[in-house]
Amino acid sequence: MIRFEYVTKIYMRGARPALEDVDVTLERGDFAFLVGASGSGKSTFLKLVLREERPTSGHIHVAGRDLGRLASWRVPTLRREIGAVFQDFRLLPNKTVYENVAFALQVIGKGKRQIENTVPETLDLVGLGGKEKRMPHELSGGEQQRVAIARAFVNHPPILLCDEPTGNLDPATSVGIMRLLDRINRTGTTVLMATHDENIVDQMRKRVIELRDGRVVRDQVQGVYGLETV
Amino acid sequence: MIRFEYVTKIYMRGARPALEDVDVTLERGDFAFLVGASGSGKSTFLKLVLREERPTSGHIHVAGRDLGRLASWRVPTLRREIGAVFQDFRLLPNKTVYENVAFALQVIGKGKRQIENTVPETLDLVGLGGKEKRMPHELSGGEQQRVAIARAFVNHPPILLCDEPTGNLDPATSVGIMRLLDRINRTGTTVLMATHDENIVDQMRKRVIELRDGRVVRDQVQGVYGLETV
Amino acid sequence: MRLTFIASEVWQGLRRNISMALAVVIVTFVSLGFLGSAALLQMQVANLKSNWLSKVEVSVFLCPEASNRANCASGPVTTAQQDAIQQVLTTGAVGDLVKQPIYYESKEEAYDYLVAHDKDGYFSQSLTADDMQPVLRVKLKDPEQFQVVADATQNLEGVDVVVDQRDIFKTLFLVLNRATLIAAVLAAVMLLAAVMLITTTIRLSALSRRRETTIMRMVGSSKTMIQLPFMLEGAIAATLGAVLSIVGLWLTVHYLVEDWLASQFKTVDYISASDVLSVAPLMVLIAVGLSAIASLVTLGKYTSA
Amino acid sequence: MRLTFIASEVWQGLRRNISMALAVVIVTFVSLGFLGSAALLQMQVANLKSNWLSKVEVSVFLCPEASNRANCASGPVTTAQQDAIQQVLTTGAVGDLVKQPIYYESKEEAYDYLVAHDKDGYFSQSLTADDMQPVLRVKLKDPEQFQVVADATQNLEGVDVVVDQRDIFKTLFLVLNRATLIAAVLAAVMLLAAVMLITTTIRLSALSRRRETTIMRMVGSSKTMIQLPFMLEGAIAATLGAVLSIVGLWLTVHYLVEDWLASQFKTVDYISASDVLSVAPLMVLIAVGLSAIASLVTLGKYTSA
Ligand SMILES: Nc1ncnc2c1ncn2[C@@H]1O[C@H](COP(=O)(O)OP(=O)(O)OP(=O)(O)O)[C@@H](O)[C@H]1O
Ligand SMILES: Nc1ncnc2c1ncn2[C@@H]1O[C@H](COP(=O)(O)OP(=O)(O)OP(=O)(O)O)[C@@H](O)[C@H]1O
Ligand SMILES: [Mg+2]
Ligand SMILES: [Mg+2]
Repeated sequence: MIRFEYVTKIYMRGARPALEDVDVTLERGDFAFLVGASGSGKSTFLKLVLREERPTSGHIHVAGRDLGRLASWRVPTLRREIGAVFQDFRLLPNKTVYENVAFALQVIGKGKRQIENTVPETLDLVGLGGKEKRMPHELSGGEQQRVAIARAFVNHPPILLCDEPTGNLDPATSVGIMRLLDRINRTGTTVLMATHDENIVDQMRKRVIELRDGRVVRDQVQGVYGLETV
Repeated sequence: MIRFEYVTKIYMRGARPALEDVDVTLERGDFAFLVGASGSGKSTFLKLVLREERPTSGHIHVAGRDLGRLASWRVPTLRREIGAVFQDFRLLPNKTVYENVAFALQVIGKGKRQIENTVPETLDLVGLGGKEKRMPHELSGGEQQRVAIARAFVNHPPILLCDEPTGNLDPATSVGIMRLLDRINRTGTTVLMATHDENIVDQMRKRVIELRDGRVVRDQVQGVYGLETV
Repeated sequence: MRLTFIASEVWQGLRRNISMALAVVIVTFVSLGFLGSAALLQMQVANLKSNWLSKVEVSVFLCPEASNRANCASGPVTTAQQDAIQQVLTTGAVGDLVKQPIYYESKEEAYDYLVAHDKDGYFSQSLTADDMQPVLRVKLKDPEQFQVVADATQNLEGVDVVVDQRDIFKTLFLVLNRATLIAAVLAAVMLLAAVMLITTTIRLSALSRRRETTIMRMVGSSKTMIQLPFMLEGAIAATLGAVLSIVGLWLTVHYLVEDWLASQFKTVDYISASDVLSVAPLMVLIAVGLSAIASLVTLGKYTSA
Repeated sequence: MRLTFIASEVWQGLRRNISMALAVVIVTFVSLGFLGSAALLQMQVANLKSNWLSKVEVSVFLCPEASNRANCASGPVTTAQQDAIQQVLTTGAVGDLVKQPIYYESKEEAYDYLVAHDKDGYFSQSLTADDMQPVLRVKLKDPEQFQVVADATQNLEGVDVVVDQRDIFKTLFLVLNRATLIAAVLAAVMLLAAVMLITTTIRLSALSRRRETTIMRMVGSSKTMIQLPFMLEGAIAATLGAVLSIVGLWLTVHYLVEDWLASQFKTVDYISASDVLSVAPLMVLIAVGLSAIASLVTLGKYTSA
């Protein structure tokens, strides 16, 4: 589903690489954590998958596409295969929950009928059934993040990327979000989540890819957060 | 140093109060954690101290001032008594480390001489001696947060407010930041820190004020994060 | 679905930056107003030129009965002299320049004309036909060639003086041409301002909706879908400005030129309100073109994938 | 320290929004250009009025030797008639309106004037002094009172016709007044655009430096310190526009009016480049005022404590 072949990313000439010789494969239906200290390259990894950035060297394959050969006008079709969730929820403050989720379908030109079917279904999935008409500021942080996940998932993309989705949430709320991501993963969606929340990583016991200074220093099935530090 | 007397804050008429009947006192030199779920009112508490928001009812005294009676043109003098640190570091990306810290003194009209004395001293204190000329993007997240703390503390305010200062940092880096805050607290500065990082709260064993739905449900000397949840 | 969605985005964008959008409308209004004025002034100049220059004639005044001029020292013009002058004007290089036939105005005709046009009768009561001069009225195929005709006839026997009315129009044309130039320069300056304004409006709009565009990029919205609303905003504001300036010019020409000027100075052919309509499409085109350029310059940077 | 700091903030702000700042410069340039033009046109009209109206005279043409006019059926004016006319013009209500003394131009003087000004000699060679009319040239204290003088003298014995040159200026004044009006309206519209633009520039600048202002508020910077750079940016751009339009007007007046127009039509008093300098301070004041208003309207919202 996602394959990095010896990928190196250098943002500025002469600077230390943000990613160096990264060689990682995620299969369809995988659930993996991307951990590492601040600046270790987690966000850079996700940006390369989304083709927001392009690698300095190496090859990246996502959802059967070679990103190096993907014409830039084809990038939108790539992004429709990927849902993305961020630490700041990035909801539109003047749109209701329903409209926020529907927005993601409207802007890729989906029909009215399809939107009316899919959106309530997805809101039910993330546990927001009945709160369609709330505005974002009327929701708790956890609920806002659920809206963001619903928006990322409403198009049923095969890949879901999460960049520290629980960074702004308290521990109890975070656990709820992780349960939701786990449920989405069980529908066959590949989930890749960058985080430095050790409790969550330790609890979930999923695959852990650890970056340090842009290099993969650990790739462990059913890992915990701080193995090497401890 | 900070005294809340039955303070209630309601953002919008009819909405649930963000803070309700909060009655808390912090003495000079205190170190307290403000914990609670997302939306429990931690940031609102800090905004009231900074007089970014005004209480719906109740009285607030900060650094010997009654905020209810403080004329709005006197607010700057209040803010010079308070340093503030946020989750996103809020550095100026086109200024060096030195310039970022000096900026805080320039804009309150301090003289060149004083700036040249104080800034390097403060940078040494936060452990950034020798990195004065780096740009923010050349620093790790932990180092950026140190710059933000240096900027908040360069004027030696008697109060330091921190709103989730370790929210974007990995556990190891977070510990470093906490050590720094502890050191600052030992110089006699009152430190109030909102957070939902349980590990840190548990490790520090300082005073813990827990909010739930805007009410203080716990105020404990040498507390831990999740007492009531566990 | 898509259309209503884009329309609502455009509407929101315009409302959010209303003062900016109004500034664009006003500035395109004024700049295209100048441009249109310059075009219309040039049309008016062309009108006047074709109008007056075709009427312009070279008048060869022949010697009258009694004259103390040096040219006419030998007395009034004789038939032989007159034939010789006619000969020069009808044959050879000069003949080719001149529209045939040449009109001969006798002194009696000149006197009749004077009597008819001198309402107060100051002159006609004290002058007789014999005080008048016979004149050859020469029309030219190319009115600019006056000098050739003048040189050829000036020194012939029996010619008093050669006069060309074209001179009196020179100043007028000069003034009109300068007005056109000033309008054109102002138009250029204002168009520059318009481009910069549209650019900034689009940029502002893009900045104030960064959150939307970021989400759109992330969920795989096409470039067109992302950029179209901004481009439309700029184009709508610019077109509105163009329409306003067309209306303004139309009103000006209709009331100021057609109604008022034309009633004051009747002898001239004026531009009409329909001339405004003939430049209108061009003005709208320029407005849309400007906003398209501004969009291209701006949007790449602010909403790129 | 503070000054250099504020200066550097202003400079950065201007550089960051360069296209916007340029738009402000251009739009204030054009709008104040119109305003200045309107003021100067009005000054020119006042000039012309005081200039020409003071020269305007009512000419009372008296009956000549031979005339077939009804008024002069009784032959040329007699001394007694002439005295009676003078009497009317020097005493009573009419006498109060008239500047004394009244200038009497005899038919010989009229003939001399004709000879001196008729270069081609068409008329002077065929007319004699007896063909000319004696004229009373009456200057008025208030040129608008022409009708009273005309009514009082029109039907007196020995008066042929009463003529007033003022009529021929009417059209000219009408045109000049309309030009002033158009310039003023355009100035108003453009000033509106200028205010909106300065508002938007300041807003854009405040938005693009939100991070700075947030930090400034947090560390306890005073309101003045926070807002001054933005206000200065607007004021500087507006002032630059004002200076440009002053320079533009000065050049226009200097080269177009003083050098060219004055050489073409010499008889008139024109506004001079120094008149531009007399409106200049007002224009700068307006520019600064506009930007101050725009600042007040905008900054409260975007940088409030
Ligand atoms: N747009 C950019 N331009 C230049 N350098 C960049 C850019 N984005 C990231 N970097 C650098 O690349 C390195 C990796 O950054 P990245 O954001 O991937 O780290 P991260 O693991 O996501 O950190 P965090 O936990 O703080 O989010 C850092 O040194 C950072 O300074
Ligand atoms: N500016 C505002 N306008 C309206 N409501 C607000 C505003 N700011 C906060 N609130 C509401 O007040 C309540 C408390 O918010 P606050 O930001 O203080 O919580 P918090 O404890 O800081 O949460 P988090 O951990 O997510 O930062 C929430 O319900 C929030 O929706
Ligand atoms: Mg990151
Ligand atoms: Mg908060």
